[in-house]
Amino acid sequence: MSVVTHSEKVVQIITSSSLELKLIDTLEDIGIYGYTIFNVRGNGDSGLQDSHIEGDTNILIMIVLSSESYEAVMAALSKYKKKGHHLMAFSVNTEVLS
Amino acid sequence: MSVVTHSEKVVQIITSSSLELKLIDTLEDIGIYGYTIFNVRGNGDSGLQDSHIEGDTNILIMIVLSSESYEAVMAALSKYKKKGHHLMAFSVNTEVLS
Amino acid sequence: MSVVTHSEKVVQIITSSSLELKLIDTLEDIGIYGYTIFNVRGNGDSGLQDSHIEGDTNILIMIVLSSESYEAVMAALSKYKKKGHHLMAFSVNTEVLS
Amino acid sequence: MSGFDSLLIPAVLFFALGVFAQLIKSDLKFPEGMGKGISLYLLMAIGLKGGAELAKADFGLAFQAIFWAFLMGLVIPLIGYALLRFRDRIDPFNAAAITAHYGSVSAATFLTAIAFLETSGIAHESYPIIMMVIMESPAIIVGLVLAMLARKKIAASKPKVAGQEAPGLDTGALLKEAFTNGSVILLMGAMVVGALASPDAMAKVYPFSNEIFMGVLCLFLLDMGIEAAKRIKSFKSAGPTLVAFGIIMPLIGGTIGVFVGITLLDLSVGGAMLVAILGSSASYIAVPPAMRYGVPEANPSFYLTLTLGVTFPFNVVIGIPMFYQMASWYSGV
Amino acid sequence: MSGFDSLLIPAVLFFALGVFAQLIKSDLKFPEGMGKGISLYLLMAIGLKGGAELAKADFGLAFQAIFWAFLMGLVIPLIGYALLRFRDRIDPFNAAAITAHYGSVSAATFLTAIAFLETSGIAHESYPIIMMVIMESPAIIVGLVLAMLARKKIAASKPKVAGQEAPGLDTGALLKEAFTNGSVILLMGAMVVGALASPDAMAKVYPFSNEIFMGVLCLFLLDMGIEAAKRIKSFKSAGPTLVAFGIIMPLIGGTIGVFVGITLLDLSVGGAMLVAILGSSASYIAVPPAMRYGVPEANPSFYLTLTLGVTFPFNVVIGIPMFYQMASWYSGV
Amino acid sequence: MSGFDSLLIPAVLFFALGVFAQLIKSDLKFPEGMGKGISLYLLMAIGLKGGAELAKADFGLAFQAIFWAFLMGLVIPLIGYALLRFRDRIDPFNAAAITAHYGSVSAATFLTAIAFLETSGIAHESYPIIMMVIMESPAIIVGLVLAMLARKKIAASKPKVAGQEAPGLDTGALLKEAFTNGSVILLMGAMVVGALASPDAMAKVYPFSNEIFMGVLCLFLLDMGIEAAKRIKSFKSAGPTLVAFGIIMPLIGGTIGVFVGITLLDLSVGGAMLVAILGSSASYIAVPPAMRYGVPEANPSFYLTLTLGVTFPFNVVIGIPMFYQMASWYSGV
Ligand SMILES: Nc1ncnc2c1ncn2[C@@H]1O[C@H](COP(=O)(O)O)[C@@H](O)[C@H]1O
Ligand SMILES: Nc1ncnc2c1ncn2[C@@H]1O[C@H](COP(=O)(O)O)[C@@H](O)[C@H]1O
Ligand SMILES: Nc1ncnc2c1ncn2[C@@H]1O[C@H](COP(=O)(O)O)[C@@H](O)[C@H]1O
Ligand code: NA
Ligand code: NA
Ligand code: NA
Repeated sequence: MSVVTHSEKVVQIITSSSLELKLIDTLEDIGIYGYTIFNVRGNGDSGLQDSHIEGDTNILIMIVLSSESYEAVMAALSKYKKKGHHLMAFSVNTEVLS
Repeated sequence: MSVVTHSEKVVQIITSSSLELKLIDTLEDIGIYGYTIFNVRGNGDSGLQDSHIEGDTNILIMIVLSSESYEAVMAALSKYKKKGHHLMAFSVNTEVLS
Repeated sequence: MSVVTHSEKVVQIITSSSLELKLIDTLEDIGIYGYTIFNVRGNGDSGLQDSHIEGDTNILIMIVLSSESYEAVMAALSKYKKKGHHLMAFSVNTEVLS
Repeated sequence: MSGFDSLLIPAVLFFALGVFAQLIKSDLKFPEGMGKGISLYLLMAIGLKGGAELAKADFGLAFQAIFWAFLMGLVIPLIGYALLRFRDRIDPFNAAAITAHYGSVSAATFLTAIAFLETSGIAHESYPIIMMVIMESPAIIVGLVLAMLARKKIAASKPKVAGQEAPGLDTGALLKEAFTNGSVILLMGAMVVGALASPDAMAKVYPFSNEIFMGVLCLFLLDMGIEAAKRIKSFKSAGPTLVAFGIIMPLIGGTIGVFVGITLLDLSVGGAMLVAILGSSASYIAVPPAMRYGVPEANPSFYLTLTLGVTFPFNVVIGIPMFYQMASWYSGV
Repeated sequence: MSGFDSLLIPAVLFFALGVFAQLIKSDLKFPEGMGKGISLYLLMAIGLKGGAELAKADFGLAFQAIFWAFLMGLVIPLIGYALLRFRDRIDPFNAAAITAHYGSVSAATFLTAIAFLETSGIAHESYPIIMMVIMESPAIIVGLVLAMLARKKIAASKPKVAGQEAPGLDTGALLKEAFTNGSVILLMGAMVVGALASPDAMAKVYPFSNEIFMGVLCLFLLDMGIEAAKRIKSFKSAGPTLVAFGIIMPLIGGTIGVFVGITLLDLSVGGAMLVAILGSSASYIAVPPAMRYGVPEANPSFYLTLTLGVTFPFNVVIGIPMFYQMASWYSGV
Repeated sequence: MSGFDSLLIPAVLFFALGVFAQLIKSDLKFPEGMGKGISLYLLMAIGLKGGAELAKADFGLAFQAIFWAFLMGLVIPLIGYALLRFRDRIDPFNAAAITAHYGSVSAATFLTAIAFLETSGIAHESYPIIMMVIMESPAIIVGLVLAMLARKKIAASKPKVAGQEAPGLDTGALLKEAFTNGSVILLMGAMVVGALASPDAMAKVYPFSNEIFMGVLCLFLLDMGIEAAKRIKSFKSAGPTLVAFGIIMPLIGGTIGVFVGITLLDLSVGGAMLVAILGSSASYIAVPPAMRYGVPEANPSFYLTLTLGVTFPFNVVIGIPMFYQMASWYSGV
C-alpha cells in the first residue's frame, strides 16, 4: 500500500509575540483557523530577542495551506511589512499525509 | 571545497502531547531512534491548543530520514489517522550535511 | 496583485545547547546576524536529550540565507562535525516574502 | 458567610480577574509551563496534607469514604451518559468522552472549596481528600468502556471486511490509562509520603507545602480564569445542548455528593460540601489526555469547552456557596 | 545609610552578580518563561500589598497622588521627546517610541527601591504604589499620539496617491493598547483584590505574597542583571546620543519626582524617593509590546538597549541612593 | 537513625516516587524549564546559607577545607581514569569525559545529605558547602587535559598532513570552561552575597531561601527521580563495565571523603559524611556541557546514564546512610 499525500505549502512567519493576537485575527479573517505556534528566540535587525520579557519574545507561526490560501496569506503579511512591522515570512512546498 | 550533502526527507508531525509516548514507541518499532520534539501551541478542528494543561498541549515531531524509512513512517501515521487520532503529517525534501 | 518573493535557503541545525554560544560566534564571524533559535528535545546517538538539565538540552537554529552564505555556513558546520561535535544540519529551498 | 461573601475569597477574585482580563482582550498571559508547574505543586501539597492527616484517621471511615468515592466515580458518568444519549442528541463517542470528565474531579475546584471553608473558618474532615484521589480514575474506565461498546456496536452493524479485526477490549491498557495518569500518581504518592514521613520531617516541608499554599492557589486561579474565558468563544460550536449539560450535570453530581457526604458518610456540613464538589466538578487535567488517546473519535474541543469554560466557572462562583447551603439545609444544622 | 551601603542590599548584589556572569561570558541563564513568571508574581504581590494598605488610606491624598502621577506620565515623555528631537538628532518615530518608555515605570526598579528602604528601616507611604499603577499607561498614549502626528506630517508632505487613505487617529485602539496591557491589569486587579478581601483571608495569602517576596526579588534581579548586560553589546549601534539620553532622562524624571513627592504630595523622604524612582525609571515590560505594534517604524533594539541596558542599571546602582539623598536634602530633613 | 529510617526522609521518598512513576510508564512529567529553575533556586539558597555562615567561620580552617577540596577534585578523576583505562577497557576520550564527572560534585545529592542530617537532628559544619563550590571546577580541567593528551598521542601516531595543525592545549579556554560555568558562578556569587549582606537584610531573604527550601528540594528530587529512571533504559548500551564503574567509583570517592573529613579536617561525623558525599557524587549539571564542548569525541549518553542513572540513585538511597555509618565507625564516635 503506497502512502497517499497531497501537495500543499508550509508558510512560516517569524515575528514578535506582540503581534500574535493581531496576526491570528488577520488569519481568521482570511478564513485560516489551523495553525501552529512556536515560542522562539532570535536575533536580527531589531536586536536580540531573548524571550525573557514580553517585548523581546519571538514566535514562529506555521501554517500548512493550499496554494489558493497561500496568496491571501502572503498578501496580508505584505501589508504588515509595509506598515513597518518586522516579520519574516517564507514558504516551502510540502506533501501532506491525506 | 564544496560542501558534501545527501538527499533525505524531513517529516513533521503535529499532534497532541497525549500521543507522544505512543508515537515514539511506534517510531522505535519501525527502527527510528533519531527525532526532535518541539513543544508547540495551535488551533484547528479540535479547538484551541493553548499548552496550559496536559490535554491542550501540542507537540511537533521532526524526523530527518531516508526515502526508505519515509514510507514506513507515513504508513504507520496513516493507521493513527484512521483510528480517528488528530495528527497532521507532512514532508519536505532536504539536503543533509554529510 | 501577485505576491513578490525571492528564493533563499533555510538551514536548520539541531545540536546540544552547550554549543549555542560558540555556534552563534561562528555565525557572526561569517557575517550572519539573523537567526532564530528553538528549544527542543530529542533522541539520537548521544542518547535521550530531555531538556531537563543543561547537558541534555537540544536547540534548533534556523537560518534563512542566500545561496552565497549557504556554502560558508555549511563549511563552518562541517568543521564542527569533523571535530566530533554532534550536530545535524540540513537545508531546504524556500520562497521568502520580499 | 453569605453566598456573596464567598466571592470575596482572594482565590475566587483572582479567577474573576483572569476572566475579566481575557474578556477585555488584555495580553495578560502566563508563560508556557507555569500553569502546569503550579498544578504539580498544588497536587503535591494537597497530597502531603491529606497523607499526614489520614495517617491518624479512622480506618473504618476511610474505607467507607473510599468505597463511596469509587461508586460515585462509576455512577455519575453513567447518569451523564444517559443524559447525553437522550434521543441520540450526542453521538456515543462524544458522550462517552464528555461524561468521563464529569465522573472525575477538578482539583482546582476542590482546592477553591477548601479555601472557601478555611477563609470562613468552617471545619471539614480530611476524608474528602482521599476521595478525590480515588475519584480520579474510575470515570476514565467508564468512559473508555462506553466508547468500546459503541465501537463494537458500529462494527457489528457493518459487513465484515476480510482481514480487518473487530475492536477488542484491552483491559490492561484500560487500567494503565486510568491509574498511571500523572496527577493520580503524584497525588497518591504525595499522600503516601505524607503518611510515612515523620512529623518532624514534615514540619520542615510545611512552609513550602502549607504556608504559601493559598497564595499559589490565587496565582493558579488567575491562570485558570484566563483559560476558562478563552473557551467561551467555543460555546457556539459546542451548541446549547452541551452548554446546558455543563450546568445541569454539576447540579446532579453535587446533589449526589451532598447525600453521600451527609447521609452515607455522616460528615460535617463543610466535609459534605467538599464531597459535593467532588461530585459536581469535572476534570480538565487527568481525563483529557486519557480521552484523547482512548476515544480519538470524540472532539477534544467539546470536553475542554465544557469542563474548563462552563462547569469550572459555574462551580467556583455558584456551586461552592450553593452546595454549602444545600448541605447545611439538608443536614438540618 | 550611606550610598555605598545601599549596594550591599541582596537584591542589588544579585543584580551585580548577573551582570558579572554575563560579562565573563558565563553560561548562567534562566530557563525560558522563568523571568516572566517571576515578574507576574512580583506584580501580584505588590498589587495585593498596595491594595490592602490603600483600603485604609486617606481618599483625598490618594486622589491627589493619582492626579500627579497621571500628569507625570504625560509630561515626562514630552520632555524626553523634546530632548530627542533637539536639532532632529533622532527621527520622530524612534523618539516617540523611546520617550514613551521613560514616561512609564519599571516595577523592578521600584521594588528594588522598596527593598533599599526596608533594608535600611526607612518608612515610606503606600501612595507611590498606586501611582506606579497609574503611571503605566499615560505615556503609552503620549508615545502613540506623537507617532501618529509624525505619520500625518509625513503623509501631508507627500503627494496623495489615489486609493491610499491617510493614517488616522484611532482613539479606541489607543486606549485599548494603554489600559489592557497585561501588567497594568494584573497590578490594578491585584490591588482591587487586596482592597476587597477580608484581612483574615489576606493573612493566608501573605506568606506567599509578602514573606518570600524579598528572596524572589533577588532571583529576579539576577536574571535582569544578565539581561541588562546582554544589551551592552548593542551600545555601539545605539550611538552615544541615545546612551547619554538613557542617563540624562532619569536624572530629569527623578528630579521631577522628588519635587512632586516632597512639595506637591508632602510625602516623607522615603515616599518621595519612591516617586522619584517612578519618574526616573523606564518601563521594559509594559511599553515595548505596545510600541512594537503601535510604532512599528521605530527600532525595538534602541528602546530595549536604553531601558534595560542603560537606565535600569543606572537607577539600581546610582539612582536609588542618589534620589534618596536628593529628597532628604530638598526636604531639609 | 538506622539506615532504613533515612529512606523515610520526604526528599528521598519523592525521589523514589519519581522513579516509580517512570517505571510504571506514568505520564507524570515536569514542564520544560521547571527542573532548571528549581536547580537555580537551590544553588542560590545553599550559596546564601553557606556565605552567611562562612562570614563567621575560622579563616584557617576554611583555607584548609578549600585546599583539600581542590586536591580531591584533582585526585579523584585521576583514580577514575586509571580504573577506566585499565587494560584499555574504555577509550581515552570517554574515560576522560566520564571521570571528570566523578571528580566534580552533585549539588542535589549534597542537599539530600543535608536533609538527612537535619531531619535526624545531626549537627554538621558549614565548611563542606565551600568545599562543594571549590570542587565543581578542578575535575573539569583534569578531564579536558586528559582528553588533550590523548588527542596529542593519536596525532603523533599518525603521519603529519600538510597544513593540518597539531591539537594544542589552550589554557585560557580551559580555565574559562572550568570557572565560568553557570552553577559555579551562581553558587560562588550567592556565597559572596551571603557573606557581604547585613544579617538584617539576609533575614528578609530567609523565608525564601531557607524556610521553603526543604519543600522545594522534594519537588526537585521528584523530577530527578523521573529523569534518573529514564536513563535505566540506556544501561544496556552503556555496558556492564560502565555500570559497575558507576557504583565502584562513588565507594572510592566516598571513602576518600571520610578520610579527608575526619582525619585531615577534623570535622564531626555529620560534616565528614558531607565531605564523603562530595567525593562520591558525580556532577550532572556543571560538567556535561563542559565535556560536550571540550571532549566532543566522547559519547554524552554514557556520562548521563552513569551519573544520573546509576550513581545519583546509588548515593541517595545507599551512599548517604552508608557513608554516615562509615564516618562514625572510622571516627570511633
Ligand atoms: N535570516 C534569518 N533567519 C532566521 N531568522 C531570522 C532571520 N532574520 C531575522 N530572523 C528572525 O526574525 C526576528 C526579527 O528579525 P528582525 O526584524 O531582523 O530583527 C529575529 O529576532 C529572528 O528571530
Ligand atoms: N493548517 C494547519 N497548519 C498548521 N498547523 C495545523 C493546521 N491544522 C492543524 N494544525 C495543528 O494541528 C493541531 C491539531 O489540529 P486539529 O486536529 O485540526 O485540531 C492544531 O492544534 C495545530 O497545532
Ligand atoms: N534523524 C533525526 N531526525 C531529527 N532529529 C534528529 C535525528 N537524529 C538526531 N536528531 C536530533 O539531533 C540530536 C543529536 O543527535 P545525535 O548526535 O544522534 O544524538 C538528537 O537529540 C535529536 O534532537
Ligand atoms: Na465529578
Ligand atoms: Na519614568
Ligand atoms: Na565527586
